[in-house]
Amino acid sequence: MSVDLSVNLGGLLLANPVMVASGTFGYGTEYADLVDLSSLGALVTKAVTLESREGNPPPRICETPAGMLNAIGLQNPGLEAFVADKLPTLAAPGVPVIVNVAGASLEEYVAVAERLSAHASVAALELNISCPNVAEGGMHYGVCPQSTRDLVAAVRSVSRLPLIVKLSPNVTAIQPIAQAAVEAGADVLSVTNTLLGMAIDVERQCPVLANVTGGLSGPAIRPVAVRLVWEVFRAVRVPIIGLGGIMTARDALEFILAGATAVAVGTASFVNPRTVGEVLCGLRAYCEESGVTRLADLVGAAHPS
Amino acid sequence: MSVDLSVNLGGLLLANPVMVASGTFGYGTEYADLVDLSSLGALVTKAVTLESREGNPPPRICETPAGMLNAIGLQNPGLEAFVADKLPTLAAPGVPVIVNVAGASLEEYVAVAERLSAHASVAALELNISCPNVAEGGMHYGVCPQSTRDLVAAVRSVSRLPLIVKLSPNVTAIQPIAQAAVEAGADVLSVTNTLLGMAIDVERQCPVLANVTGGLSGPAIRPVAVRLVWEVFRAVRVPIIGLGGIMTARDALEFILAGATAVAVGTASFVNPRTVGEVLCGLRAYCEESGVTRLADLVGAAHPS
Amino acid sequence: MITSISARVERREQVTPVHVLLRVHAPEIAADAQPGQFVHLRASEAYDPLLRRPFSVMRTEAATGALDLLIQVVGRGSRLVADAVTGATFDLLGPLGVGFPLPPPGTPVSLVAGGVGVAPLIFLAEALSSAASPYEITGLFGARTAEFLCCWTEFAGRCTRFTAVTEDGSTGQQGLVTDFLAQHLAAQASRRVLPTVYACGPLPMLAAVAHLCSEHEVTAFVSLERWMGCGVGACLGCVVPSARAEGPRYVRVCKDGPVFLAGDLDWQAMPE
Amino acid sequence: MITSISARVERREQVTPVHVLLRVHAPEIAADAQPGQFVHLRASEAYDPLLRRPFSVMRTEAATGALDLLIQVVGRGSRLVADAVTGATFDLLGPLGVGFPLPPPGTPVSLVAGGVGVAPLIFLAEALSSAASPYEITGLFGARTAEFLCCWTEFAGRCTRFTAVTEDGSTGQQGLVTDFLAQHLAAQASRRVLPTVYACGPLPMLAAVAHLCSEHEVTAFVSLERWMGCGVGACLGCVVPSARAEGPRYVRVCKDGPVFLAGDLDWQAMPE
Ligand SMILES: Cc1cc2nc3c(=O)[nH]c(=O)nc-3n(C[C@H](O)[C@H](O)[C@H](O)COP(=O)(O)OP(=O)(O)OC[C@H]3O[C@@H](n4cnc5c(N)ncnc54)[C@H](O)[C@@H]3O)c2cc1C
Ligand SMILES: Cc1cc2nc3c(=O)[nH]c(=O)nc-3n(C[C@H](O)[C@H](O)[C@H](O)COP(=O)(O)OP(=O)(O)OC[C@H]3O[C@@H](n4cnc5c(N)ncnc54)[C@H](O)[C@@H]3O)c2cc1C
Ligand SMILES: Cc1cc2nc3c(=O)[nH]c(=O)nc-3n(C[C@H](O)[C@H](O)[C@H](O)COP(=O)(O)O)c2cc1C
Ligand SMILES: Cc1cc2nc3c(=O)[nH]c(=O)nc-3n(C[C@H](O)[C@H](O)[C@H](O)COP(=O)(O)O)c2cc1C
Ligand code: FES
Ligand code: FES
Repeated sequence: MSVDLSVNLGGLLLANPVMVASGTFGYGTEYADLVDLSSLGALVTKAVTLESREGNPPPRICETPAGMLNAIGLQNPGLEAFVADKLPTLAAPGVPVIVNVAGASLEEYVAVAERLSAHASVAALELNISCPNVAEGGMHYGVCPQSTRDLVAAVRSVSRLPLIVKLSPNVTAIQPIAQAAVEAGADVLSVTNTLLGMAIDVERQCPVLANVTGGLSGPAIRPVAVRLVWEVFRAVRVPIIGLGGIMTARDALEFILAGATAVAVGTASFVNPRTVGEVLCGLRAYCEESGVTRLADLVGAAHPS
Repeated sequence: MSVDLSVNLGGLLLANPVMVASGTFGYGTEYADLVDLSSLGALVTKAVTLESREGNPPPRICETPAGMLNAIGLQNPGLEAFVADKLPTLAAPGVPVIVNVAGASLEEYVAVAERLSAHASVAALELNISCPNVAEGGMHYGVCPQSTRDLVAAVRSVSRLPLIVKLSPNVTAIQPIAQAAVEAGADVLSVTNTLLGMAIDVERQCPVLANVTGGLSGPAIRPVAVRLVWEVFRAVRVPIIGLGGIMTARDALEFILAGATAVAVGTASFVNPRTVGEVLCGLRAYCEESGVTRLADLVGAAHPS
Repeated sequence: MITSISARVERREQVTPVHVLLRVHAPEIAADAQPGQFVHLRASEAYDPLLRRPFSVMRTEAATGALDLLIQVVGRGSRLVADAVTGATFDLLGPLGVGFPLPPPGTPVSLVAGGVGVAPLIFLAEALSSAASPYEITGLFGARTAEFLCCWTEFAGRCTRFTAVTEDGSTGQQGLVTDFLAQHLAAQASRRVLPTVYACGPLPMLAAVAHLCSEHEVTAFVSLERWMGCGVGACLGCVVPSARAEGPRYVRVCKDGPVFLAGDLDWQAMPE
Repeated sequence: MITSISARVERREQVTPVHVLLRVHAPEIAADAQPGQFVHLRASEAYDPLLRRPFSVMRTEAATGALDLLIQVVGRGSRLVADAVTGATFDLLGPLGVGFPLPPPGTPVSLVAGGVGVAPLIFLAEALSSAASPYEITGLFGARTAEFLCCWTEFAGRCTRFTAVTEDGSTGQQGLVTDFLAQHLAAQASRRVLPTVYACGPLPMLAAVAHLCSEHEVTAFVSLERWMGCGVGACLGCVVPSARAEGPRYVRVCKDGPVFLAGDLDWQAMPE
């Protein structure tokens, strides 16, 4: 039986639904020895800002039960250097490149989005309105419907690329924010970014991370992320990219059945770089075993009909 | 060196800061063979409502990476049966009994709180405004400052017992809610209840829990809970009970250093019923090793001074 | 009295490719455990898997403090337990729950085992066959294939009469064990005998047992399996719907069970 | 080329109560690994502990594909690795990072090891002593007590000159290894010799080495340890502050290091 694994993400066609999560796969070179990049559904970059950012001081990461905290703080070479040095390499494997966009102000998001839209090798933009690790911008935009609407509309007006908006899990109600993003022009929603957390070093009696708080990722957060995908699926009609703690094909299926059209593997790549490949194989095997010819038919299948 | 482990929780004096978390220790009899109940700082009961509640249909629990989901749904025998059958046993070991109070309406909370306040063996009330597993009441009250204020003020007006308010982690900003609770008369805040999550059974293609969503607890959520205690400590001046994923004394110290005056052990008791005792020993040992004579001096010590 | 102990693995026997018989040294628990009771075992010191796993007591040896567990590998927890080497230790909580009540002397008993559900019935068969006035025991043991009929000789050896049933007919009779229970109950009924039935196995099998026994107005005790949190009755996580008029709507498998009078449960509302 | 393999434990030797020498079969990695490079090892298939753990390559045997790791037990991950039995397998990623650049032939070298930091220096000493024109190697090895001077004979055997230093004087000289480096550098300076220094050990030791070497205007390469996420340069989690005018403010220990020119790092801003 041949299974159709292709998915349509708001106009962006992917050969398969397995992507990598922003900030966890570098710029495509770091894992090149270990992963067949051309087999990915899409490559998603670390956040790009207008100017280069040095990021937060270390320590930046720390392990937690079945998870990790990170406070990288958007370290990146800035738009120009990204386009010059990173984009060509990213585009080389021939899979769609989705650029994660961040900024300290609405104007910065718009400027980055506008300039990236001029590049043929950028397949889509992912607006990161949910980064918990920067003092300005980042999560501030993503925790209220109005600021989400304003930001998405502003970016929408300068770009014709498929526009993905990455939502924050650190909110009381994700549905109004998802709706605001869609009303303002988002084609796709990414659900979800990291949970805001922290750890204390009990020997030194101070926070482990120099930034005090960080973003919690990994299998620990999967139940929260699946719930958010479930909620967003009930609130909007655009495709969802599900992520948060995916380690196996079984985990990816949880997201798909909850309503995700595609999935992204993040922290799992650190633990096992083969995860993306294993998830893809596992999805195919599941479809074959359950007689499903189009993976897309499983999207949201766990919702009562 | 003798260490003073006693703490003052808004007028309620505990011999030590190690309590059990509501809903995870039954009514004091279930663990009686395994735990010296008289060594606990306090016993906290499962939520009590006015009438008996049958709770949610099963499946009610499921394991997740370093955590578990539960959707018990406040099964309890109701106020009268609780007072008649459970309270005497709970009071027998001689440690303070804190009763967790829930309701579907403001009136129900007030009625339960008022009647419990007449019982000498009730040492304090813990208002559960953060239960994610019931359709009415529960978390609805705890996700907005105004409804929190109204509920706490109403209960405050009928009870002179130390009043603990248990906050929800499922909010965009916990500080305004914490402040509202304190302004309305809360003596102590419990931080935090479970994170809203869910799991999907990929074989049966439906949610694992009959209630669809459940509350995530256990070590997986500790980084989120520590962050919330840290934030609440900076927002209010009342004592905090820290909980969420405490498995060891080291974990308890994270909460204390972040600002908790006392700690509660929840899910860990399922994994290892000796946890409460081990946490207490470990706290004493830490104080001795670091030359701390009053554990209370460590509260909030990780904050920059 | 429930105790929590660190129990050393004394012996490990690979009974089938997916079943391991573990003998652990757990004198406090072995001294008290009754057939149908279980232990709650921590498979790993790490936090993943986090929760303990329940396993029925299959046999105890009061003199040596030995406790036997029959482990079927179905997932990560049981894999960790089954892979234990001699000398390893596990944190054990037990004995837990309410076991099988023994029938009045002279009552014929029928033991219906499905797969690894045979474990507590071996313990029960041992108790029944070594009682002051031993019982007439009919043993029925069903499984998917011969491979899942693990420890059947130990079970059969305690029974007066024994039938093995496999779904594929690879050993014994072909069919479902409950088909043979139906025949057996009909035969007994025609002789006006009312046996007491004890069953442990997958839920659909237990539902069928409950149904058959209620038709024949025969007393049946079933031992259920549910995911467990605490194992001691504190979390209310392991409940099943009760059919009794009084008492709570949902009863705890770990504390009120795992053995229930089949008629006390609401089989219609039983979760999958 | 980085490879990810399942490596079998061939031999396990308990070197001290807290150190284990593991020989694993990892031909792809052993063939490529250079002194100073490391492997990123998955200590458990479960999700707790979740992240891999980095360990320096201590020795390789290209012919047999053997790779030696020296493991000091400091926490749960290293405990799991050290407790591995022969025949167990670990998922290994490697070789990773930039190793020690060899000095121009004829340069005298000083190797400064602190505790388990000796591992990559044993590999380096082996390379230096078996070079076409071998180097004059001064070995300095410091530790808290004699017990932490693990594998010192293997290290000393490759050095032209060797000094062991313990903080409590239980073996060798008493003091800090950097006190003896200071003496050594002063002696070399008085003879107008400029050695190249290679150091691996705890951060305070490396900071002192960097300071001394900059005072004596001596080239020093230090190998750092930081918590790691990916180990391959993708997550930007393991960074330390750079002192170089060009390039990013923070450089990655896993990819740009773990070996750095001491003068390239900003020691003032170095996290604890
Ligand atoms: C009172 C009682 C007595 C038991 N006695 C035995 C015994 O003697 N021998 C034996 O091999 N097994 C016994 N079991 C079942 C055993 O507890 C489960 O097989 C085990 O917990 C599965 O853990 P796992 O990590 O291997 O599986 P997981 O990876 O957690 O799950 C694998 C599969 O098993 C199912 N499952 C997991 N836990 C349970 C559970 N508690 N109840 C029902 N289904 C579950 C899951 O739905 C999943 O499909 C008993 C269970 C109970 C409640
Ligand atoms: C490039 C590199 C090479 C290394 N080579 C070796 C080696 O050859 N032999 C060896 O025994 N160890 C080596 N280490 C250190 C080793 O990685 C850590 O000791 C190990 O990861 C600790 O894991 P754990 O789970 O046992 O400790 P944990 O329980 O995670 O932590 C125990 C203590 O160790 C500290 N710690 C944990 N991880 C690290 C880390 N990556 N860096 C610094 N401190 C840490 C924690 O702060 C804590 O105090 C190396 C580290 C790096 C970065
Ligand atoms: C080290 C690290 C860096 C990250 N950087 C970014 C980023 O730049 N932009 C972004 O939108 N998300 C970033 N994320 C979030 C991930 O893309 C993902 O949303 C999150 O980690 C949850 O998925 P996971 O549990 O599979 O890792 C980062 C996560 C990690 C762990
Ligand atoms: C099975 C279960 C039942 C619970 N019941 C209640 C409850 O009735 N009232 C309440 O306020 N919290 C309840 N909680 C939440 C716990 O008290 C605690 O806040 C939460 O589990 C986080 O702590 P932990 O990670 O240590 O378990 C329950 C938690 C669990 C796991
Ligand atoms: S498992 Fe907790 S009540 Fe049964
Ligand atoms: S560990 Fe990920 S960049 Fe170094």
